[in-house]
Amino acid sequence: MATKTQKVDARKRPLTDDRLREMLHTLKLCRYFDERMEALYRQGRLPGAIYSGRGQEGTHVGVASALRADDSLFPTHRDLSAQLTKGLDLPRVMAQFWGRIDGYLRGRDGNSHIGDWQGNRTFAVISHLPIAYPVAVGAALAYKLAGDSRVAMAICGDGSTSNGRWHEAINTSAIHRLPVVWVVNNNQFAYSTPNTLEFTTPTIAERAVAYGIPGVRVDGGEVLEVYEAAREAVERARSGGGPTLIESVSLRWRGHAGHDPATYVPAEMLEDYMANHDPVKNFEEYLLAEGAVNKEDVEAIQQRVEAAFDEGYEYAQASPFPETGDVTKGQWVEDGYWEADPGRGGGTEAP
Amino acid sequence: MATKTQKVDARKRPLTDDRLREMLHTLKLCRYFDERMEALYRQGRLPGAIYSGRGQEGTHVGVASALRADDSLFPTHRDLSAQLTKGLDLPRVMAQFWGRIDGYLRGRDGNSHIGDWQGNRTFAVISHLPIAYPVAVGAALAYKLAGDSRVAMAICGDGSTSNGRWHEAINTSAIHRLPVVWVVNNNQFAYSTPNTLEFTTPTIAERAVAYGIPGVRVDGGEVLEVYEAAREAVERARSGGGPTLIESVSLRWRGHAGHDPATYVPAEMLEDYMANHDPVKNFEEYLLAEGAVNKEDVEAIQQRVEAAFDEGYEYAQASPFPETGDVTKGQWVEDGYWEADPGRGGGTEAP
Amino acid sequence: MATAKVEAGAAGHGAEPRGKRTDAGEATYLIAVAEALWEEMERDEKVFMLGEDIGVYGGAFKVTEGFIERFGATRVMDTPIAEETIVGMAVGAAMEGLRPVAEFQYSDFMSSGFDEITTVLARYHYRTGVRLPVVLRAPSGGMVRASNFHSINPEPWFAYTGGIKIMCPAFPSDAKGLLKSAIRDDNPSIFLEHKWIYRRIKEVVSEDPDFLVPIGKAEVKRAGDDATIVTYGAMVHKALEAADTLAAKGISVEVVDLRTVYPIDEETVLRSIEKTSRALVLYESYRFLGIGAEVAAVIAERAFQHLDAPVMRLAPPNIPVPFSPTLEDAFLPGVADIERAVDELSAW
Amino acid sequence: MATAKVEAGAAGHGAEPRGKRTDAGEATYLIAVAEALWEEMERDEKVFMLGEDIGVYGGAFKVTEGFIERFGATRVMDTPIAEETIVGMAVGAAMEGLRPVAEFQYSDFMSSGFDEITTVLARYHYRTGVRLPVVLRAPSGGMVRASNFHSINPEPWFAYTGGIKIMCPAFPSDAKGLLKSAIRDDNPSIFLEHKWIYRRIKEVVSEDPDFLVPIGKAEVKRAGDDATIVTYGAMVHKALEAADTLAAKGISVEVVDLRTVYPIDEETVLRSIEKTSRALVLYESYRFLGIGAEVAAVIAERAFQHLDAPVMRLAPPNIPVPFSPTLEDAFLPGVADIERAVDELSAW
Ligand SMILES: Cc1ncc(C[n+]2csc(CCOP(=O)(O)OP(=O)(O)O)c2C)c(N)n1
Ligand SMILES: Cc1ncc(C[n+]2csc(CCOP(=O)(O)OP(=O)(O)O)c2C)c(N)n1
Ligand SMILES: [Mg+2]
Ligand SMILES: [Mg+2]
Repeated sequence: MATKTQKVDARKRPLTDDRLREMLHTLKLCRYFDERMEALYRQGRLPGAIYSGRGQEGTHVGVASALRADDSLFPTHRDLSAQLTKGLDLPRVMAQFWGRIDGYLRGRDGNSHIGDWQGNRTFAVISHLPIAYPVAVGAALAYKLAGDSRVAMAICGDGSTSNGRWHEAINTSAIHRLPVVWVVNNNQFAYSTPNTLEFTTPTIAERAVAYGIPGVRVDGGEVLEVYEAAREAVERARSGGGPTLIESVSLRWRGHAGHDPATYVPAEMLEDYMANHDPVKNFEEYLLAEGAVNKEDVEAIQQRVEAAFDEGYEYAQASPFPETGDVTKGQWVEDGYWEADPGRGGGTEAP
Repeated sequence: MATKTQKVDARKRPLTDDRLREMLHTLKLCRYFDERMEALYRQGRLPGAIYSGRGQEGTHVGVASALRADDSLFPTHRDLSAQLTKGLDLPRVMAQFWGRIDGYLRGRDGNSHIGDWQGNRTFAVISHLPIAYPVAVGAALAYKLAGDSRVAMAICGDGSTSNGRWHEAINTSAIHRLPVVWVVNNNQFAYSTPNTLEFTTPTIAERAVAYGIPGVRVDGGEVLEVYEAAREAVERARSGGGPTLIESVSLRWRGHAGHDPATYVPAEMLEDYMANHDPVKNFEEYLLAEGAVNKEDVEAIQQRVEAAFDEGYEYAQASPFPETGDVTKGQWVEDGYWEADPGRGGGTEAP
Repeated sequence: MATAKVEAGAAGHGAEPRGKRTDAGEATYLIAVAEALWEEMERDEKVFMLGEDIGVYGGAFKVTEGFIERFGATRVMDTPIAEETIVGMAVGAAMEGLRPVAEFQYSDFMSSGFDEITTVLARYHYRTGVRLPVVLRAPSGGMVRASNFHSINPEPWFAYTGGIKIMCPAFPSDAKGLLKSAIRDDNPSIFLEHKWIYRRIKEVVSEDPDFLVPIGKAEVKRAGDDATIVTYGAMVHKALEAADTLAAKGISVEVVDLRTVYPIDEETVLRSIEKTSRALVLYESYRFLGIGAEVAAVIAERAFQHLDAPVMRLAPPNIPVPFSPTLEDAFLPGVADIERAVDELSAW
Repeated sequence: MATAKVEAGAAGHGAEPRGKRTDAGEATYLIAVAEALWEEMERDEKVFMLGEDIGVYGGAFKVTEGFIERFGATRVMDTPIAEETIVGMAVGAAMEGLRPVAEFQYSDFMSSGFDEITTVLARYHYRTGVRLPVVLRAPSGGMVRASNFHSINPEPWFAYTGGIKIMCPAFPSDAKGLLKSAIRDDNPSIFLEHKWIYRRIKEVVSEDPDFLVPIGKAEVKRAGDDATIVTYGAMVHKALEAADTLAAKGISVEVVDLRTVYPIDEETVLRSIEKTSRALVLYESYRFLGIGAEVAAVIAERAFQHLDAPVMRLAPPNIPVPFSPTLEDAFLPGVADIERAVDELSAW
């Protein structure tokens, strides 16, 4: 089985112009959301933490675009852009950041620890890394047992590959040839820890050899290259070909979380990636050159994105906090909390 | 780095005849001990469980013979033969099986959950698999920090390779090029589970690629082949060359534990291994052919072994049970239990 | 305590087959558990099992013997030795509508899957409203000379965590009825099967396919007036044994079997204390923060005005379960210890 | 409860440097912890540290800022994200005579290293007599709007397990003195640093390189006659705050700070109850089987004849720590709740 890392030719299978434009819109939405939320965080106007995915949108949008609505996605704290691509609703996402009742998790969890299983089939992020990998194996097992064509996709970071769960999940999925796609968002740092202190191989993709599955390494700065690799992997999974490991390489432009200045990232490295591997800029330029969009389209997309953010912000601020009386509800299914509409009397004033 | 599985030429570096004869003695001791203990278990004369290592003595004796007295060994429940090779005292081992105060663990643990850290530098076996692998990383780290030439060696089974700790430990040791040798005793079954349900690669040795370390696969039926691979790996570790993964292939002749008839092992497979891959028989025949021993030597060795067992058995039966009053002692260092001689008033009658 | 034969059989499970009901319809605890699994697998095709060596081998204790022949390898799945992933798989399958029953070979190895249990399984419904009808089964407890890696009582770890219902039945009927309830429950549960009871205790067990025992309800296994022993699991049998001898001495002991240890049935416990005014909390989990610590705290808080004596506790120390028979016997509360404790209580 | 600024800074640790003592010699809890580590690293070259991002970055909370420059990368080791292996490495290094201090980025991730902690570290000395002078450090607790994956109180999991000493200091001096004692102790310990206290509480802390606080000893932080609040960690500060207002109402409250939660100092607790005859056990770990359950059980068993009221408990429910400020405030015991509870106690 070919497990050498292969360069994917994204041009081979071009998408319709509509899909390409939608992809550009998603990329710009994720970028703008990330920038504005950081600004609000710096102003002390955003509670909790933020984990910027800036510079990695090519990975997130590329892999998630290859999924069907009924496929499942198991992301990490870093992968909000992938969840937005999968279809999460911006206003409800923002309501979650502000701890409001209209957030997907009714204020019970915050920031990018979000998910919309009932709707968009995304797993509500758990901090512990990469704890969703084994869960994705179970979802894939359910698809196989049901004999349907759904696929599970899980994402984790480069640092998470040194955790035992990463090995267990991939190994188990390979043994049973389950319909799952394993994505590693190699943004070259785990908090402050560089790849060289996480693993010894030149690439993560080549570790697929240890599981007898295909491994692909792609440039996270090129969304179509990522998409094409993901599409192939998803197709393989759907058709009973088993799991694939995809390593998508980028750089984490910002700190690990909002508080982290990330002085440990070499300045030249950062400059190079921002200048030459910006997935949003690269894709926009590509579409302009291909004539798939013109300057006006891009302008319109940008305006649509900014309007959506402002609307989401207003929605979040107007959404009430959860009612304190509900705090213990929802522990057991039988208390009915999650079946009924929650109380909306919590007010909008932070205590 | 050469990570392909390589056939080791055992003849390259022959040992002195004395070492060879000692090796034969150890092999025969381990085999005889295993057979006699099973017989006692079947007669209901042995408390607790037994985990037979029969058929795998080539692996156990081969790898442990490559260690110095001050090197450390981290075995599993299956690897008592490796601990005996490292130097454990048969009578005290048997006292442990019968729960007596003169066992290495003063009756606090039983059967092959044994170890003699203070003396022979072997880790007291813990059931959870492969939980000693990460501990071996720590010992190797200590050797590196101390700048001395000691080496840690850990053993686990084929099934244990599917556990996350296996991956974490090897990966971490590779990142820091620690002086450790990773041995996998591939006896082709994990309890009733065959290799095909544990991993997907043709061999375990080739998974070393994922850690950028050498991987070697040897025939556990040929003790000198195993020894030579282990010797090379130990030398590499001592000289700063980092970890090596050794897969030694044999078959578990008996059930997982004393109670298990192992009907799931194909009869032909078992016959083939017992006939053609018996490490004790093969080595004896080799030494006879080489003229390193003659029939009388072999007879003498066998008598020495049987006498040692009987002596150990008597010693164990004569050793008292721990005193009930000591049950809570030894929880904290300051209670002094482990510094003083334990009470010997527990009697030899099982309650 | 355990006999010499049992010592030899300590980890000597699995040699003998599971066995059958007697002609009188009596089933061992082991058979009762197997019947619950079999009936629920028959009733609902969404129920499936996964674990180590549960298929071809039939499980370390032979609970699932014969299941793979009837239900096939996809519904009786042999997994690698990867507990974190076994639990994760159960969660993921449950998220997609299946009802997984995962077996741990011993409850000792639940610590190897601890993070997926406590971080994912226990919290996901509260956080998201997604239902996780997962059952984690495991043989637990000591008294079989199996030493500290095969004798643990893990229930307090998970009771503290919250979010998972935990059952520790002492009788075959409770085992069957509670396990069937757990499989039908939409919440996660941990079902601990005491390995000392497996082949020792038998009774006539209902064959009604809808025979259920309610989760979260304790039961008075023996009525009495002078003192209450609140206990669960194998210790229930020690308590009943002690109650007999104490009765001979004229002390009438009530034995309350919690059956479910999280959440606990405070009302049944309190009703008994109100009657007897004396409480001994007996448990095999460790003394410090074992299940009985919570029970004692609840009694102290809610039955204060009814108590004529301190709430006493009898449980093993927080140390590894020792192997040597002399040590394990000293470690575990025995019938004589229970009688002594009740005598002390009665002296107040 | 926490202020808006703190909310923004919830996981907003690490931005600011650790800081310095004031000219008056006051040190924050954070500085006190760092001083303890620094002094012990200076004193004994066998002491070394390992953990995620503790080197170049100086740790998620900047506790080890500047250490790698002074002690080098071999004694301040950045590890992969592999908690089982971090603990295993600490054990192996300790077996070879080193004195490892391992940092968990948050105590929440101790569940990811649970098996090596509870199966190896906690049991090895009892089984073999081999000393394991290992310290596991971790920032723990809530009140900082960090949600359920960054707010856990794991101490009951490990207290139940036994074999490991567990400290949860509330003040800078106790933090420094206990951590130095833990590093010098030949037994394993878990040292939990409450992240709400880190930068909030400062006091003058001894600079004596041999300043030690004894492990296993509680301390009366405020003397009183009418009722005793037994507590630890961040709740000590809530209790002291409540004690002030209650004093104004004429109720004199004694506050006992356990400081070490395993083993616990029963004598100091009992001495206080004998004086006040009323006990409120206040704790941030979950109500069911949190540390306070054991404390309440001990009081009920050993101080029965001194009690004029039931042993009351005040603690959060056993659910994931919720993110939304309204929910987290409702979840945690607040000063008002404490006052109400003491009023109730006094009414008896
Ligand atoms: C088991 C576990 N240990 C520690 C942490 C703390 N932590 C949060 S993110 C992070 C770095 C993750 O790096 P990587 O996997 O590369 O993902 P990235 O954040 O770079 O996307 C760490 C150590 C965690 N979340 N889980
Ligand atoms: C974490 C863990 N899970 C389950 C078990 C139960 N168990 C004991 S031995 C064994 C099989 C081990 O197979 P392998 O690793 O190949 O070693 P072998 O016994 O064949 O030498 C299992 C599943 C265990 N010891 N540890
Ligand atoms: Mg990363
Ligand atoms: Mg094996």
